[in-house]
Amino acid sequence: MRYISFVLLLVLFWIALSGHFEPLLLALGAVSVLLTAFLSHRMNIIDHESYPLHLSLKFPIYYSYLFGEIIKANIDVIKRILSWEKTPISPQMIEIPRSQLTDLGAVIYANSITLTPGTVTIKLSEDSLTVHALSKEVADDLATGTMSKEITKRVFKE
Amino acid sequence: MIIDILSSILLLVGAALGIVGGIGIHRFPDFYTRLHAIGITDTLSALMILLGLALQAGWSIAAFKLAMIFVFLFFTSPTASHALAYAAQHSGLKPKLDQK
Amino acid sequence: MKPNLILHVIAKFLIPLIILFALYVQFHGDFGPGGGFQAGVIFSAAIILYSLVFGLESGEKIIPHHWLRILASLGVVIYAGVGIESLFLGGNYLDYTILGSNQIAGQHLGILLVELGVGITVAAAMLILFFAFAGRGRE
Amino acid sequence: MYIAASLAILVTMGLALARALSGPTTYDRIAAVNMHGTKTVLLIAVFAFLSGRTDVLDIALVYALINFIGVVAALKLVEHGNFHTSDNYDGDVKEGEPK
Repeated sequence: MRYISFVLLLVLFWIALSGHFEPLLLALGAVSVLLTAFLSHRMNIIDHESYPLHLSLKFPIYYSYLFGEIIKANIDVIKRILSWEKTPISPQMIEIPRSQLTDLGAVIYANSITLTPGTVTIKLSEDSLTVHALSKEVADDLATGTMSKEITKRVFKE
Repeated sequence: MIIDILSSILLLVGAALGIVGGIGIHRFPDFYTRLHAIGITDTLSALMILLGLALQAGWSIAAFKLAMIFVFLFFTSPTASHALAYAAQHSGLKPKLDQK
Repeated sequence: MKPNLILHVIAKFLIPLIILFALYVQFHGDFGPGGGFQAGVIFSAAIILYSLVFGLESGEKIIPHHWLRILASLGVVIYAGVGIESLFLGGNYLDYTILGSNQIAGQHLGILLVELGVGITVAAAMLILFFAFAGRGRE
Repeated sequence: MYIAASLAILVTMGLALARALSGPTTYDRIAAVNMHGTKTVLLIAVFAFLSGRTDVLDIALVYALINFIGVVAALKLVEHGNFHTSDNYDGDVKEGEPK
């Protein structure tokens, strides 16, 4: 089942890239998709983490939220860079609970933290994340765990 | 016409944000804080430039390719930042923290 | 616990797309920038990323070393074979126009095959080079 | 407008290059090169529209991928000094193992 949807995804990717529908190119596309699927199978990299297709409809909901956060965080960091006096930063190193049960959830959480400027995930371990934050406000905001709750609510909850 | 103006604004603001990020990596005091400045150029600046171009492209293969570029940047840039920060911390590079 | 879980998940997501993209570049050489050489490099880059993230031993197992050598020579054979085929058909060396029923079809077929040869050789040679470099000093 | 955007991107690339040259740590340099690469991707994308040849976008796509692989490779080299030391310190490899 997972392989069927994976191959379908590859076919869509090929058609969208190519945009040619001559028989020769379609045949070459089929060969390419099969070769890719074979090599991926050999590498053993098709699983619920790399292509979480059962969640694919939920990602747009989460990422629309994340975009808002990214824009807010960007404006904050831009203000700090362009401020006239000495850059008003107060770097913090904080540890926050991982609070995501699955590995995939933890990766999404860590990458979301890194994507919002002002915070960078330094280390992802079994029960906590080490985060470097640009300012105390950002660090406090992160420690409330709002983002993790949003991930659980928007992606993993049934 | 409106689309042209909108895409010009997006392009120019995006490119300007890139310069802000470039200033940031020179103003911030240490490696870890510079990563935040790089974050600006990787996220909002790239998003605005690609969106501005996509408006010009309309519904075409070019727009799909721009979207793919964005998806790749969206997944690889935080991963690269994280890998950098992890490697730096692992090698013993200490961040300059605020002592208050 | 793996220390680079994020890298693992993202690499698992990216590698199939890189491989498919390499094959797309391989077969669309006559429509846009691309062709055998670039495709070979992108393809080997996917395997190199895999080796970097999951360990060199795992990477070497994907395409066994003797296969890489065979593939590297096979590409040259395809390239030269197309040239000699056109010689046999009464044209010049690598004269594509003679391969098909008409000039255009012949050119398409010839370019496709030659590019395929180049792509296979470049990908295999790149991987042989990478594994030779990366394996230095290993006990 | 494309030209103005290209120039701004070029300025950013220059700033990133200055950081890459001045360091001070190796990680600063790699991060600056990574940023330089991201900007190159955007520059190629803008150039594709400037010249009206949208098939050039393929190159931008390739550059985005190669840039990432380059950073991973450079980090691995800086961290271990070679490519064959495994990152799995506890030897816990399950997924990703070839069959």
